[in-house]
Amino acid sequence: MTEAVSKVELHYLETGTIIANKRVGPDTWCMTVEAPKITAAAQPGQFVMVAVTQGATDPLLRRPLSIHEINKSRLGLLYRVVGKGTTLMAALPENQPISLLGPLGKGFQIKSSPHHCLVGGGLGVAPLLYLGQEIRQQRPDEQISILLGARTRSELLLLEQYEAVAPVSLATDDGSAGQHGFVTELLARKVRGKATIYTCGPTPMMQGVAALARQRNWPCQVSLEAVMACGMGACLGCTVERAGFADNDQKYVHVCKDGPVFEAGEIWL
Amino acid sequence: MTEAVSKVELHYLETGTIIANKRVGPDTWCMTVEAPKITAAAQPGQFVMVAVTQGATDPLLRRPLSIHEINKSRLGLLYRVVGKGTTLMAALPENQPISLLGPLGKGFQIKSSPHHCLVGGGLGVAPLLYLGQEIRQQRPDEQISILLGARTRSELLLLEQYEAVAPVSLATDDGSAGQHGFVTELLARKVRGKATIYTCGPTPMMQGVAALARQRNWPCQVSLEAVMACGMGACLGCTVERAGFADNDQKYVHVCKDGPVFEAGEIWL
Amino acid sequence: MAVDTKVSIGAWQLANPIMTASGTFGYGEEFQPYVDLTSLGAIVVKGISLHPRPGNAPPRVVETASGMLNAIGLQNVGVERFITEKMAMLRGLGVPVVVNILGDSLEDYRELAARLAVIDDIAAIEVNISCPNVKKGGVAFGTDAAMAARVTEAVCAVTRKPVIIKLSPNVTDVTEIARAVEAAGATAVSLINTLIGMAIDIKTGRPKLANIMGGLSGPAIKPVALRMVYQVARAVKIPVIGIGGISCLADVVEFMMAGATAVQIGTANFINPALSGALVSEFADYLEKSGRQSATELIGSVRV
Amino acid sequence: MAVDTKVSIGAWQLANPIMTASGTFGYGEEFQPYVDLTSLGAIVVKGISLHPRPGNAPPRVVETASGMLNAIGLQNVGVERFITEKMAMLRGLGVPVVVNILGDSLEDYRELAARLAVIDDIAAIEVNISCPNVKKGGVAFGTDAAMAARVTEAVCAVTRKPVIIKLSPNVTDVTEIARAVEAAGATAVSLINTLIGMAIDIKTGRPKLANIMGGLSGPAIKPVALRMVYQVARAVKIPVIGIGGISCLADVVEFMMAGATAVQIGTANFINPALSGALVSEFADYLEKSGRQSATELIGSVRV
Ligand SMILES: Cc1cc2nc3c(=O)[nH]c(=O)nc-3n(C[C@H](O)[C@H](O)[C@H](O)COP(=O)(O)OP(=O)(O)OC[C@H]3O[C@@H](n4cnc5c(N)ncnc54)[C@H](O)[C@@H]3O)c2cc1C
Ligand SMILES: Cc1cc2nc3c(=O)[nH]c(=O)nc-3n(C[C@H](O)[C@H](O)[C@H](O)COP(=O)(O)OP(=O)(O)OC[C@H]3O[C@@H](n4cnc5c(N)ncnc54)[C@H](O)[C@@H]3O)c2cc1C
Ligand SMILES: Cc1cc2nc3c(=O)[nH]c(=O)nc-3n(C[C@H](O)[C@H](O)[C@H](O)COP(=O)(O)O)c2cc1C
Ligand SMILES: Cc1cc2nc3c(=O)[nH]c(=O)nc-3n(C[C@H](O)[C@H](O)[C@H](O)COP(=O)(O)O)c2cc1C
Ligand code: FES
Ligand code: FES
Repeated sequence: MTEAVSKVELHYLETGTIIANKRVGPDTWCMTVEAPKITAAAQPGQFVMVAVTQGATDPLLRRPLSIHEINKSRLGLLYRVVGKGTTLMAALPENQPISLLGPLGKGFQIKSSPHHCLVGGGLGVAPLLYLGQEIRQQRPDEQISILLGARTRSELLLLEQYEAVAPVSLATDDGSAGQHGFVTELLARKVRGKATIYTCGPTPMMQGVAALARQRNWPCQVSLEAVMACGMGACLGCTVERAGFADNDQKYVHVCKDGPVFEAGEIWL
Repeated sequence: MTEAVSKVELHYLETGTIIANKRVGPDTWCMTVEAPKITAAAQPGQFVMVAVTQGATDPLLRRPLSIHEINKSRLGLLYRVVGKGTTLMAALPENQPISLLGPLGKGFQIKSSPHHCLVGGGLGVAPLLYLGQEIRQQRPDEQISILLGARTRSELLLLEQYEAVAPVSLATDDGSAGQHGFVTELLARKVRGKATIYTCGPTPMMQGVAALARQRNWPCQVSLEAVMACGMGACLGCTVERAGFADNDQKYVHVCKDGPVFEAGEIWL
Repeated sequence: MAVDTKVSIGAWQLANPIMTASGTFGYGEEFQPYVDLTSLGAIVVKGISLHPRPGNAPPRVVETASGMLNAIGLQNVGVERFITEKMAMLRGLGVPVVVNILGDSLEDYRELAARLAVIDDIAAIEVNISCPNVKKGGVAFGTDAAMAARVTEAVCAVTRKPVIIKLSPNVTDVTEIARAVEAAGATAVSLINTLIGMAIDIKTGRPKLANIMGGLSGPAIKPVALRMVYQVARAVKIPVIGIGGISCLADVVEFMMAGATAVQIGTANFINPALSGALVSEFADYLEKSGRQSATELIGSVRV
Repeated sequence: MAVDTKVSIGAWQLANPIMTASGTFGYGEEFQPYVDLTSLGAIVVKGISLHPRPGNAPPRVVETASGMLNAIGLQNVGVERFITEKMAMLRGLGVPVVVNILGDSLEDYRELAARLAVIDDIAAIEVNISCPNVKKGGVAFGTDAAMAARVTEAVCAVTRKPVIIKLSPNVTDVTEIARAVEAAGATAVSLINTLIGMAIDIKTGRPKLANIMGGLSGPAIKPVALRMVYQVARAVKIPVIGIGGISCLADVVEFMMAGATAVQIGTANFINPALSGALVSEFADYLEKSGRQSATELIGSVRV
């Protein structure tokens, strides 16, 4: 495949090299890929489309995965093995080439704020690590908190990485770690005064977070998922509904190009 | 997949383990699989149907490969990387499970003969190693000769293995090793008197060998290929035309079940 | 909890909805090492014609993306030898046997059905109407509603066995054909037969199949098959048997949710010869785990 | 040796036979980082209707075995805004632009074609007739030869641009529709549009697409597409544009051997956004290496 650069949005079709691909938790893997062009352009909240097969046509489509970490010219992908694409990914050996398309989409906006609060649930924690690192670097004097939720303790992954960035508070559905209950309750209790919220995770969690943010008048950015074919605005497949638009051609936005990060008020969660 | 045994024809659906999978020549690989049930039942000239993917549906069908070698509970497959199935096979790592169906088909008949002559061309050499070993064991006092042909020297593979069984004569199209020319010429020149011929390779080569055998009144067994879907007589896909049959339901035989080894006079080559 | 896996095709009750598709399961015996045949709902044998047929010249099969093309050309021993040579063995298998028939003319179908009507231990007749009608210039019976109805009438008139009409997907409106054969007396319909396809070998510049075109089967066609089963199940009252790319339990459940009373496993038998048997037990487990008491609860349960 | 990659669609000459398919290449600009657009034969833009359309509710796409289903619902900005907002950008791309149109009625098609007839730098009109005819109770224009012919006549009457009629594969006899639109004045036909398919999420018991059914595309459908191109190329004298699952140079060659004058790359753009551009040079190389002087030697060259 040709390696070329998008003048418009600066994304690349890059054949990276798998540096590591390891299991890091129940059904969860972390893949590190050497990909100098994509890493140089990446912003927190953006994603890549990963080709999980070579030569074969099933699975057919690339898989969207958030950029979890950037380490010089290497990027980290944190992914849960849920179906045939991710199963194949988990079996890929080191040193093998892998085709990535990215960085794609609009990531998080990092504006000045007294308190940056990152709220993640499940695999939604993936994009928050890189986000936290970038806020720390761009706004070294502003407070950062990380709130992570999971069903159970064993699903809370790579905590040290997050703790290296900012103080982390935990919530689990079964109480096996941190607060017993939802990460939303943690947010309601822990964060007072002005704050900016960044959230990624299961839809009900993000709905709860966005509702609280609206109530408390916090700016809130949500990172969405949708089934994607192209990842670059060509297929119009990855729709979410805009808030407050009539039944016309403005009714929908596209997660891959207009997102994946949106202002919570912009879309119907 | 269930592991079960055919009462009728003694073949198995067995999940073997890849012991080794190495490149042995230009585009050619050898895979060793631990598969105790199939190896225990295998006869020279039989083949296995190999599942090259797991979970994915492309490539869809199993791939037929001859049994090249049997070493206790391990079998060797010698294969050329020609398309997407064999490309995927060549990338399979050691220790990985692999599903095999076999041993399938009717192999070579080893009857008493003053001179057993094994004539192979290209990857058609694959089944001849195991055949030679079996003849050596079953008929230790009878003469064996192995005649191998290839386009060029680098395509003559694993010669030591064949030489360990019997004297080997070579022919190459470009004269880079052995006789300059076809293996058929070698056969015409080298073999005098009574002999039994076993041949596997490109169709024109087998036609030449079979024609010479007919002329000299040598019994001749040919090993054929055909595109296969099931490998076990269920799809009726792998047809070759019988010699001397009218246009009725006896017109065709099936390579997977009636073959792959036939008496040369039985079919139209 | 004992779940009830039984389903009914007219008066015929199957132990479970798992059948094997015509032309993909030999005469059953090839699969005996891998499948407890007596556990299956039924097996459908390779299509039988009035006279023996040699089938097409090779190559007869070619792989495509997640599918395969076949042009076997309906090779078979003919009804006479089927009855004398194959039926005894089939009876011994301990599984309901459906005989698939095909003809070049209405009379062929009628005579085939009449010959088989008197043979014990044939559970049902499946009528392949995707064959070209020789008398009508080669147009397939299955692509014309009136012709399909006439074949159905001809067969139903001479047999009291359940008659399953196997529908071709190569039509503009499959529900029209389904309604026509229902009105003509069919006990059930099965679908889909293969989609017509082609492949060319660019090295030789020739079609990859000697017959030029062939029938496309396998996972590639599943979405089309599922759509047609859904449409037909809403258009007719008789049972629908779903076929097309079924390769795992989830596929079986999808087809039943779409409206199928039973399913047939085809091409997937080639990849995993043990599949059909495995699906029988997986299906019972699934019913139990999903809290259903009976297989019939699944049929047509998709919520749209 | 300079090989001649040019092909002709009526009076319109394309630099080479590689086009991109409607709905799979955005408005071209998305692919600019990966493809030298000026090297392509042409691009076909997403279908345009008379009025803006929001498209269907999500989910709109789902992957299937070697394919995908889409139910985008023809989301587009409408012809007015297409002309004012998109045409300037498209002109700047330096590649012939084909505009794909769709309507709910004959009048829609006529008006769309008339509006576009006067716009410079539109190389051709491609007419998507796989849309339901609202006035005729939702039956697709493309599944009825007479209706397809009337759409063709309506469009041809109001434009002097080449008119390409895009055929639906969901029909009993695609050659009948092709002959009808040829007789009605079409410059060329393109095929295939998507096959209708469906998928069900067994966990929720609901269809995977909000729209219930969608269009199947990708490598899975290639054998069906190739067969239809072969059939249509033998049935009509106008050029045929081949579409369906084309993913590599060998696929391009197969379609041209089957009778296609040009091809369109669809779903494969999503997997490899650089593909269409790469095929342009691979195609020229192939012609040269295979000892052909001109692309036209390939068209319909399959030997049967
Ligand atoms: C912008 C974006 C960023 C993402 N980032 C991450 C990440 O960092 N880590 C991670 O583990 N996952 C992430 N996902 C989800 C990931 O793309 C899917 O889990 C993956 O594509 C599943 O592929 P598969 O072949 O294994 O599963 P499939 O076999 O395709 O599907 C298995 C199951 O997963 C569901 N599924 C498939 N694709 C999606 C999807 N796009 N969204 C939601 N559910 C889906 C299916 O409905 C099915 O139930 C992201 C998705 C998007 C859109
Ligand atoms: C009984 C039998 C025994 C065989 N033993 C061996 C063996 O020991 N070693 C070995 O290297 N090969 C052997 N073959 C051939 C081998 O099966 C094919 O090379 C292999 O299936 C190709 O798979 P692929 O996916 O890589 O190629 P594909 O992508 O499927 O095809 C690539 C090319 O190979 C051709 N091809 C595919 N399948 C066959 C086939 N069955 N026969 C002939 N040509 C084919 C195709 O037409 C195409 O041109 C045997 C075949 C049979 C029938
Ligand atoms: C090799 C082969 C042979 C077939 N022979 C017949 C046949 O004789 N009669 C018939 O009605 N269908 C026949 N079919 C069609 C299948 O029964 C089934 O309808 C079709 O393959 C779709 O199901 P699948 O995708 O699960 O294979 C055959 C299919 C294949 C692959
Ligand atoms: C996401 C998507 C959107 C499409 N939109 C249109 C469209 O607007 N108009 C049209 O005529 N065809 C449309 N098509 C059909 C394609 O142009 C093409 O005919 C079809 O996908 C088959 O080709 P392929 O298998 O190469 O994708 C669309 C296809 C896809 C996958
Ligand atoms: S995934 Fe194609 S437009 Fe978003
Ligand atoms: S491969 Fe199926 S019968 Fe031989």
